[in-house]
Amino acid sequence: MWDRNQMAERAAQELQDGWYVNLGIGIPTLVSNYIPEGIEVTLQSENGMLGMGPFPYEGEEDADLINAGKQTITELPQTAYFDSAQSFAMIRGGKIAMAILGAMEVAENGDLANWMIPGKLVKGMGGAMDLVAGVGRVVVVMDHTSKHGESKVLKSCTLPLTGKAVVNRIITNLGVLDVVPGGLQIVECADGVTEAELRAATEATIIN
Amino acid sequence: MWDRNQMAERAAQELQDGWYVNLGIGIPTLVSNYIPEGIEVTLQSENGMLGMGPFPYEGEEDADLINAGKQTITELPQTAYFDSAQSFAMIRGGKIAMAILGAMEVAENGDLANWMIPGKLVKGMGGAMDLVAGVGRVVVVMDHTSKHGESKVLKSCTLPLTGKAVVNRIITNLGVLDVVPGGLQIVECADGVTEAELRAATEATIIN
Amino acid sequence: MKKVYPDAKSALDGQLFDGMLIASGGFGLCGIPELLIAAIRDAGTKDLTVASNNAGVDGAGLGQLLATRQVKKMISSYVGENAEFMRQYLSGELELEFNPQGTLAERMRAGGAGIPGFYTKTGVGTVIADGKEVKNFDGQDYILERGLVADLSIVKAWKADPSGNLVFRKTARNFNPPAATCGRVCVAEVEEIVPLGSLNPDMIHVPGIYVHRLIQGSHEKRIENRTTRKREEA
Amino acid sequence: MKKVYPDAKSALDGQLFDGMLIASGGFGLCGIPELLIAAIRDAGTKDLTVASNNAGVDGAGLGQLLATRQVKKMISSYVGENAEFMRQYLSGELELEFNPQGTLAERMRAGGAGIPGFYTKTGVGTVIADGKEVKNFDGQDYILERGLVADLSIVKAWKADPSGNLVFRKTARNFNPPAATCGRVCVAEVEEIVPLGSLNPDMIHVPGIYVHRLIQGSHEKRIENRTTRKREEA
Repeated sequence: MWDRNQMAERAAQELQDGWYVNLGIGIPTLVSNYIPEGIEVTLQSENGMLGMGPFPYEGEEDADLINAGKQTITELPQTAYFDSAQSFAMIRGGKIAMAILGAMEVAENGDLANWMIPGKLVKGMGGAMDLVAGVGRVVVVMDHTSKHGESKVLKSCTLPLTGKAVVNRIITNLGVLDVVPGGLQIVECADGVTEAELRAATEATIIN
Repeated sequence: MWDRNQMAERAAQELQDGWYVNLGIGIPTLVSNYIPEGIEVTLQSENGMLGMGPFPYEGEEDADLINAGKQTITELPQTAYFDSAQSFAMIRGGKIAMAILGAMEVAENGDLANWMIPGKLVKGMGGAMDLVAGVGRVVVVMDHTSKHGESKVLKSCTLPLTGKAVVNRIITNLGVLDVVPGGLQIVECADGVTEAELRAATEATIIN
Repeated sequence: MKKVYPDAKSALDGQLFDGMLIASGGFGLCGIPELLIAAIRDAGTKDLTVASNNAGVDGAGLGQLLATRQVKKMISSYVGENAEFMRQYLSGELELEFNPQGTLAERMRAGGAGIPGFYTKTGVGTVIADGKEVKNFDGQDYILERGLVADLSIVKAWKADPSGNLVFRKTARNFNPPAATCGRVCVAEVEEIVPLGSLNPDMIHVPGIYVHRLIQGSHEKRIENRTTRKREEA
Repeated sequence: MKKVYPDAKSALDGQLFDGMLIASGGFGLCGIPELLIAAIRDAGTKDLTVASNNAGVDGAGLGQLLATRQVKKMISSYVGENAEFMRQYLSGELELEFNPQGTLAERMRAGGAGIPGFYTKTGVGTVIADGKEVKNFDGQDYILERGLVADLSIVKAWKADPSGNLVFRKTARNFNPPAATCGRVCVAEVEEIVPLGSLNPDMIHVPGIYVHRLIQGSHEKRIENRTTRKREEA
């Protein structure tokens, strides 16, 4: 079974040289710690920046320089700033090769739910709906099951959708699955996880 | 009867302090020579500039600094440059208070034709269709009649339209007319022109 | 035509009325027009609809107008980080229209650009599409979203010249340019008004045509999530 | 991922095919990618559709591709100043789709921004509206215009860094930014490639994400209408 950092490290294998990538909040943010040698990626922050750098040194925080999670960050030599309309123009326009996002639920047809639990606290979708609709490839990173042991990889989502048929690949603590015609396809199992265990934890149809 | 410069001078009386204005090619360009004392206007050039300055001194022409007529110009202390999408965003968005344009024909309902003569040379509408659709007020400056003595102020246009019901005021060599419900209203006659002469040269319905 | 006003109160004079729609720049607490928001709070204008990506935090940003219950409705993409907001929303005192972040930004840009409607893939097949026209282009479905035109825009910039040309700094730019364009009137709060001619005309983020009134002023720039690394990590 | 190529020919290698749609920046002869146009001429690619505000003049700009009859169709707002263009058009050898200038710029911007269609007042009640959907918003009619996505964009900038960030100079910016965004591939010709980190990140006109390939090169900048005033007039 993979921990948070191992999931991030596995997700980092999805990156290709020269890609522009958007990383969501949570585990996806950790992906930037595991970018493979020789692979150069440029991180987009949807609040208006390409070329997001690491957190600043203590004392060098700049209130005018934050990421989409409102965290203080730094710039890089290739950084460009732009406004929110331009930022989502590039997202909606398919210029971002990949988004790596967290999720509450994913369905076997690629439906994604990650923004709202009706009746509970409603924070909003932020840029997630634009990202899943616009970017070239959507990779979800999340725990395979809920705290109560229920599968989050479902036949169909129960929560309000962020996007319909938008997910390409799911990376969980138990393994990696691709959304393909007819259901999900197991790509690999996490260290120490058997295929049987992966199948048992998955409500969605697995076709291989 | 007004000459070109007098028409431009009369058109300059339309300007109000603080306005952003777009001047078309030809007589409208001359309007900038007659901006009244105490009136500050900012000229927009639709190829991507606010704050258009006068022609450069000989030897100081810059190929990267032209107006929409492709003439070399200069910048001013308040100048801002932007791209064509932004330029027409401000035009379409109603941020330009007034456009002063030339015309081939104007009709009593405010229809304007100034971009095309079928069967003859077709150069294109450039930015004229966007301007007449978007700006706050459209003032046309033109000769009242054609070289053959035919009225250019018509009941309805015979040429393909640039815009439908878009003209607010017409300034010609014979006088000034406003487009109002039901037809045109004489605002004033040019020096030495009688109202009878103005009416005789006008095909459109005059309601006063 | 003087655009420069001495303070936020005078810059908003005559521009506020109950029930109006205000568009505000800012992302979280970054690049928000804090002084203008405070002046609207002091003016007591009621039943506001506010289009802003976020709703501030308790006591800062638009949180100031929520505390005084001046806001009837928010149009936002993300409203976490504000307990008073949640209380009012859950009790039904406050309306909330969620817009995907890119849709909200584009609605402002479109409103300012004379575009009353545009089609987007964002939100197709979700609750966001409910009640909206769906049109198929080249085999793919898109939904119709409306341009947003506000009675007033309030924005925060870094520098301005007296003609209203605005320049922003780093990610404090965010929603400010699209918000500036979509207001029938736009009031800008800037850190520094520089002399005419001292801004590079190639480097203006918002041309002065969009900006009707200007104030210079400063407020504390708060940081929501202070994240750092230690020097040893370098 | 190296974006910098030694010359126009190598930068276009593999990107050209007969019948393709090319979007080009430039207004008149100002800010046109002259070296890239010459390389397309030399490549002999045929049956091109070219979206560009103007069609160049005889022998310069897109006039180079008209002379060789490589262009099947132009999408433009203004095509005066080109005798060979007129000859081909009037003889039926060349198709021409007139777009109002602002509609053309917005179609490119929309295509690059994932917006397949938008509504505009421009052209309502004229031949431009023929065959287009009309929709009424708030009592006013608008026509539906389509986003334009090109197989290739060619643009001219002043400076670039190796990551493809572009900066333009004065009115040579014009259609270049919207054209850059609407191409599946964008090749930029710049006067100077500066080291990474030497451009101000607040002052990038086109972020590098839009630019796939870059060349540095220079060509004569021609002036169409040289207008001046005499020193005595000052």
